[in-house]
Amino acid sequence: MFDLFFQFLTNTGYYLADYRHYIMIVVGSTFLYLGTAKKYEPLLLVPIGFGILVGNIPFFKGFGIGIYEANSVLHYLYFGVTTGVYPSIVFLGLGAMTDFSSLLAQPKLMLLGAAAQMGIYFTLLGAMFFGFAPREAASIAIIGGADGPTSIFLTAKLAPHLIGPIAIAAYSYMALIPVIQPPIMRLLTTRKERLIKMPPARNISKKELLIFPVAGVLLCCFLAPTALPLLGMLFLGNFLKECGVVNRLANTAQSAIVDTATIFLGFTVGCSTQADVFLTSKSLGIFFLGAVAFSIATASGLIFAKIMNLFLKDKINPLLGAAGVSAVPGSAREVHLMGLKEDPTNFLLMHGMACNSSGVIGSAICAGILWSFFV
Amino acid sequence: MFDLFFQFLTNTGYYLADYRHYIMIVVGSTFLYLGTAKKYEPLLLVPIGFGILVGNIPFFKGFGIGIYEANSVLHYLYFGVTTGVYPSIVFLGLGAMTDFSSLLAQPKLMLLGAAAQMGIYFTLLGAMFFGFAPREAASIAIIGGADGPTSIFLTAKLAPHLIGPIAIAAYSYMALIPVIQPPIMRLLTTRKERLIKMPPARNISKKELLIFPVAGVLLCCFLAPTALPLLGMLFLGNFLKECGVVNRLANTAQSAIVDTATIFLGFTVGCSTQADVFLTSKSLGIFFLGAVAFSIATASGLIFAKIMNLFLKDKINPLLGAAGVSAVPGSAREVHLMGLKEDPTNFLLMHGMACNSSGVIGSAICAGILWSFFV
Amino acid sequence: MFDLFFQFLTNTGYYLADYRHYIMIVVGSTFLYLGTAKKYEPLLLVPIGFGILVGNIPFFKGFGIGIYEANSVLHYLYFGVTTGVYPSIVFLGLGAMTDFSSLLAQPKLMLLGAAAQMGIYFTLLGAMFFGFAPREAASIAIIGGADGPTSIFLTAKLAPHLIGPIAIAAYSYMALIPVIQPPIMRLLTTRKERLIKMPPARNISKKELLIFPVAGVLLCCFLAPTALPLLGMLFLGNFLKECGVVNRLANTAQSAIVDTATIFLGFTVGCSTQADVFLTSKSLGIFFLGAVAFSIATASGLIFAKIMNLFLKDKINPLLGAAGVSAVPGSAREVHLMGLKEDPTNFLLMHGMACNSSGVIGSAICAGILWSFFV
Amino acid sequence: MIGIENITNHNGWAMAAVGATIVFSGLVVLSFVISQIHKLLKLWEDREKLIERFKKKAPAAVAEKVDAPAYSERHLPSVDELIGAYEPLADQLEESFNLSQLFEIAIKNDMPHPHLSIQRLQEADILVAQGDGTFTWNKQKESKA
Amino acid sequence: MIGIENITNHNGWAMAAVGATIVFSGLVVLSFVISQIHKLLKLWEDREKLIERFKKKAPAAVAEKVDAPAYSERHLPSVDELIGAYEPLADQLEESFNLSQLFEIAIKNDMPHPHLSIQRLQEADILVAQGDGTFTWNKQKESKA
Amino acid sequence: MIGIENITNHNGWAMAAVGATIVFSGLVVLSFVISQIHKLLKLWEDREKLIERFKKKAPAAVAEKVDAPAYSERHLPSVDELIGAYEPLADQLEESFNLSQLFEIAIKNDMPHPHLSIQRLQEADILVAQGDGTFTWNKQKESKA
Ligand code: NA
Ligand code: NA
Ligand code: NA
Repeated sequence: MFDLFFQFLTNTGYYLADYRHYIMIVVGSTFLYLGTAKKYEPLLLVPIGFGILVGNIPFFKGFGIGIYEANSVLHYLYFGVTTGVYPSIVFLGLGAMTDFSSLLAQPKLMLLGAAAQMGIYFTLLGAMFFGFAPREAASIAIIGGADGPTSIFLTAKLAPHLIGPIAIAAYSYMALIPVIQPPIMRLLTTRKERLIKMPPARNISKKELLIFPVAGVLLCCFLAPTALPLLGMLFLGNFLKECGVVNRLANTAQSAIVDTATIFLGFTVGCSTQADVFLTSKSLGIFFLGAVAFSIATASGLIFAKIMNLFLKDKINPLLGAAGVSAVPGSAREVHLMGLKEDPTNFLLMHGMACNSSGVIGSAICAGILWSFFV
Repeated sequence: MFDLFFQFLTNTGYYLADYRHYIMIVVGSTFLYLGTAKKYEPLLLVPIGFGILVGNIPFFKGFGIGIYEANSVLHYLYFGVTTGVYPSIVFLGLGAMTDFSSLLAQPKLMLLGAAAQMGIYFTLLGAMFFGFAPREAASIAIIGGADGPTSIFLTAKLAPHLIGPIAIAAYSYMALIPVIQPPIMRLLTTRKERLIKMPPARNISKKELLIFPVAGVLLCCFLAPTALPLLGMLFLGNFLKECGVVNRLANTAQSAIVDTATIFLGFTVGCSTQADVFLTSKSLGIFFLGAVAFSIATASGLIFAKIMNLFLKDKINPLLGAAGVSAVPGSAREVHLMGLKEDPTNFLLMHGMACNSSGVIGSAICAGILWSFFV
Repeated sequence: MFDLFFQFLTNTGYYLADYRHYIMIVVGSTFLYLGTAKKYEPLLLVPIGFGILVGNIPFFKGFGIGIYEANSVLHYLYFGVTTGVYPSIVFLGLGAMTDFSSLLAQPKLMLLGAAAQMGIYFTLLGAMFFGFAPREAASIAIIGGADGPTSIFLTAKLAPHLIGPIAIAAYSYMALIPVIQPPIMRLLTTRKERLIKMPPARNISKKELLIFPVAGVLLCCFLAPTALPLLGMLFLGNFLKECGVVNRLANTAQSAIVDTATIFLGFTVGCSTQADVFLTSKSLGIFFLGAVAFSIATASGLIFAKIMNLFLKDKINPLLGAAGVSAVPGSAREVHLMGLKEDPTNFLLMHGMACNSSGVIGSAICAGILWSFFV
Repeated sequence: MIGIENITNHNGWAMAAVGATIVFSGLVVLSFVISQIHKLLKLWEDREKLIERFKKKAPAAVAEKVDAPAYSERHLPSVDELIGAYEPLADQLEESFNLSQLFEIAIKNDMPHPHLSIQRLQEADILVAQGDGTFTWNKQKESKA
Repeated sequence: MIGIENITNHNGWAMAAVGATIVFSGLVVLSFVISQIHKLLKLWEDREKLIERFKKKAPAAVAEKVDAPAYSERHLPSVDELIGAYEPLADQLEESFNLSQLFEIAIKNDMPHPHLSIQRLQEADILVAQGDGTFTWNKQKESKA
Repeated sequence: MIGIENITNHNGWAMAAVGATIVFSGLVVLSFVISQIHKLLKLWEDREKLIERFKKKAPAAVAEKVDAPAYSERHLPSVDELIGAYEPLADQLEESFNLSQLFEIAIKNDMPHPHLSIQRLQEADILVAQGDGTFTWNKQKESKA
């Protein structure tokens, strides 16, 4: 009787917990606080934060309850992460929610979405410099794409053991965009530049909106076929939305489907941060490099915009370069707010969204490119 | 550096593409055009059409991105097709959306749903005549059932390597119903016959609607237990709808559930038409036989209706025979329009729907019968 | 030709059926009748009842259509039961639908939810007394938790071969709560006790509602980590609901997600009652012990409430003890009705719900405890 | 192998013939059965009527009221009275509301045993389930009531 | 291994350079193409106009009416007349309704070939799909019509 | 094996006793903790009040305004003024609308920095999220405001 009692006690979390579990529980609670009280990207931080709590409840290995134990419920739900299915499905919903008309109205803004991807390649070098193996380095670099599902997808393919830290880093910095970007934006742009107004976007015809997803999937995936699981879904979702004859499918894609994927993606990614696999020096390195990646990405967007202005007759507002790091819609909002600060009549939100969406496409292509380097 | 660059280029779709990919991309675009501009069965053609584009972007085998490569995202999504799970789920939703009252009001119309299945068995002989193996022939024959999910389900069980062409043939001809059926209808019916008016349907009590799915599942599946995965779900969905005490389940079944299955079923079936496995002489044969199947199915429905009239006191409008090929609701609409042409006050839509729904049940039973022949 | 015909006939249900199939079909129809006409827990009884019909259509083994045959559609859908994924997802939705404020307002009612779990442990002894193996006994005992998903989850882990009978027993008795509980309640309480009025609940602040799921998941799962797959999801769903910043996720969790899991859980559990595996003496024993479990659970809740009253200054209405067996919301309603019978101004529903929800937590913990005994 | 030979050797004729026969007979049986359902139902209801003759209470009705215990018959006002009492409360809520909301508001207004009353209104289809857990107040129905 | 060495030995410089080049060129091409789409569309439409010169019928229009057979042109009243005829019927239904409901009510009122009329109203966006299979009557549009 | 023997040999008594003890203790602890939550919250808020004494700014408030930069304090009109300015615009939209719609219409009417204003209205719960990305204008709240 007492044997059983003590055997049970030795299997409780109270007995098994060590300081690392408490650290992670504090981290999880912080995520929940930032998401709930501060409203930083709650759709990301809330499921992840709660997942961190659940994933860091100490348990006796072998029960088959841990996310890394075969046959556990969490393991089955995590399957959608390790196979890359959840990210693809999130992109389906994203496509069904994204309105590309502002991008179609000013295609040159797409170059800013390309420029902001430079952060990825600098980080690639940085990560290798600090001794990460190439596949790990590539997975860390993609954090510079500022796109959660893309980062998770590539990491699942190249360095599955780093999914936890890389996903957490990517999502944390996406939530911290309002803290990271403004200083860099102020530093790299003059007041005169920040005052530049953008022309209102021309009207886009329904047919253009219909042709874009088709042209997009063909051009992007012919170039980088490995981007297909992400971009194929993104443009499928967008076509469902724009074609106007399958609204019931588009509605389901942008509600039930994407919400379900969001809950399980966030929750299981959170659970994957089990203290013993998460609290490593590697994770520290990843968080450092992630911050670098975000900063360089922002900077390269801004600088490239300034370079473009050397050649363009009607200048573009270089702040928009910072919106090239996808981080939908955080970065576009920051650009918009900074523009308003200088001139309360300067509205950059729509233009920022254009850069955002091209940033999403850009980082998905980069994921494809990096993946293809290692096959 | 240049090695890597050229290595990458040799992995791009631009390098790997050959004429067959371009053919398929044209096919996919045509599907999208027919679905969007012409509004032919958009819920089917749009996801399939986009899937054809995605499935025919050339890629370097071994990356694990192709639908036929284990561990690719598309492969996991395609799993629901190869196992027959998607078709079953579509039938669940279909049942939750179908109102059988018009069928219950005039049970004799169910015979037309049976007659139209003759197309299946003639096509079976035809396919074997042209040298198809028996299991392939059976899968091709089911195209005559004019029911996409049923065709996919049977083919997945008997001849998985033909899922692509058979599904595409089935869905194309379902979309082309307005082109295929009218001439046959005009050819096989006299004006006098087309003018026959049907009596208004009697009112159906809630209890009848409740008993029907129970009686239906028992009678049909006792006869052909192999039809259970399809009919079990169909009648489950219908019972959820009619019982009136689980509306929340019925609503979800006819929206989120069926929409999700429709998107992934259509999209992955489209992807499965990879040029190298799709563009074969077999596919040509399948398309030819599919057209034959549809025509014979329509014809046998019409002719059987005329035969019935020899014995019936109050004649039925033989046009309804053409609605016996399920193809919900296309064929019913054609019958209705043809009836209106002869007499703008002759409304056959409701009666046509009755034949449609019995056609769905009929072809599901046929799928079960054919499957059971090969165990 | 005739060979084939007779071969087919010998594969029809008509030929293969024996009396046991007809018994089960009557059982299934009864479930449908109780759910539809009597409105007893229709969300449970209707999918299960229809599943019993489908699962008991006789078929020739080897076709791959039976739920226990690998590669059948039903087998794939049943996967969510055997792995425990459906129960977890149902708990996610349950959490997103449950309002814990009445429990937070009167925490002492939680003890009634604990007391009602005694039924589980008495049944454990009873089941072992009648010679069931320990793991079977534990699975049978959990029926006393009066919580379908919890019973299915534990049984799937400890005695998968008993999922059918145990699930059916659990759900049947949950539906029969209005028949089982009232006599016991009358028997064990005096009129004076039944007349006790409960004070109105104090108002709960949004912050308390937010902290509860976090505190709940940590305290419960630190004690019984094996309860994590159930309670982790329950509290995740509740946090999504209460945090108020991810309403779209909470809405999907409490509609599309939980409805889908409910349909497939109920339907496949129904199918799993295939006559040959279900109609055994063990099942009879399970049904008998299940009734005992429910009765003891109810009784222990009532008695414990009376014991508490010996020490409490402001007495609680002992009827609430009967609501400690979760069986949401059936038992709370019975308590409420019985209270109204004695005094039409005595409203116990809200207090009953508080006991209900603590009963859910209690039985999930018990499932974890029992599971951990057998690792 | 090809042509008639292929059909014959693989038992094609038999499959076609048997298949056609079976699907036909199957649907014939089904159509016959469903054509009989309403007659059976009629018989059943007549039987019920007969029984009524003897004990003046429709079993169907009993079924309906199963979870509104007998005593409620005596204490509860008629559905029409209930409508009068509850419509003003329902109007204070949004178009579609949860029963719990209506329940609370009923308590606030010290309605006598609101639980059973609300149940009655549901059975009388005055409160109509929206299928998503919410209910609406059915004006048309009420006007008939 | 660490530092520059790690980069060089694992071909890091090449990966960075090639990767950057490719994503850039890719998006440059895409942005160029999408900047041309509307010009191509314009060309296409001009071409259609030319064709119209010759045979007085817009292909687009044909496309639109594909499942409303030619004869309907002759027999059907104009969209405005249809609005006049069908709005009262639509008003009898709820805010959002199934076409079948409208269809039945149209039959009850012996409307001439309701099926084609309803189709017309859809094409004229008077009946607007809600994406969930139900439709609403579009007052704004109508006022324009 | 059967009867008491089966229980004893398989450690049944222990399992029952231990299991009962643990679930009880577990729920006792939980019920105690949740009975303390509101007291702890009260303490916490008092602490905040104390702090307020010293620096005249509620941390909570800061938290609320985190993404509306400080400068907005100076430039922005009060919430009530904003209501006056924005309600007419909101009325031009449907019952539930996307913020972007409100945003565009605000620009058309040259409202000063609409983005921050809309943010303010959200924080003041005048604009209420519907959970599906759309918002409604909260009349009740407003009347209070
Ligand atoms: Na990006
Ligand atoms: Na058919
Ligand atoms: Na319980």
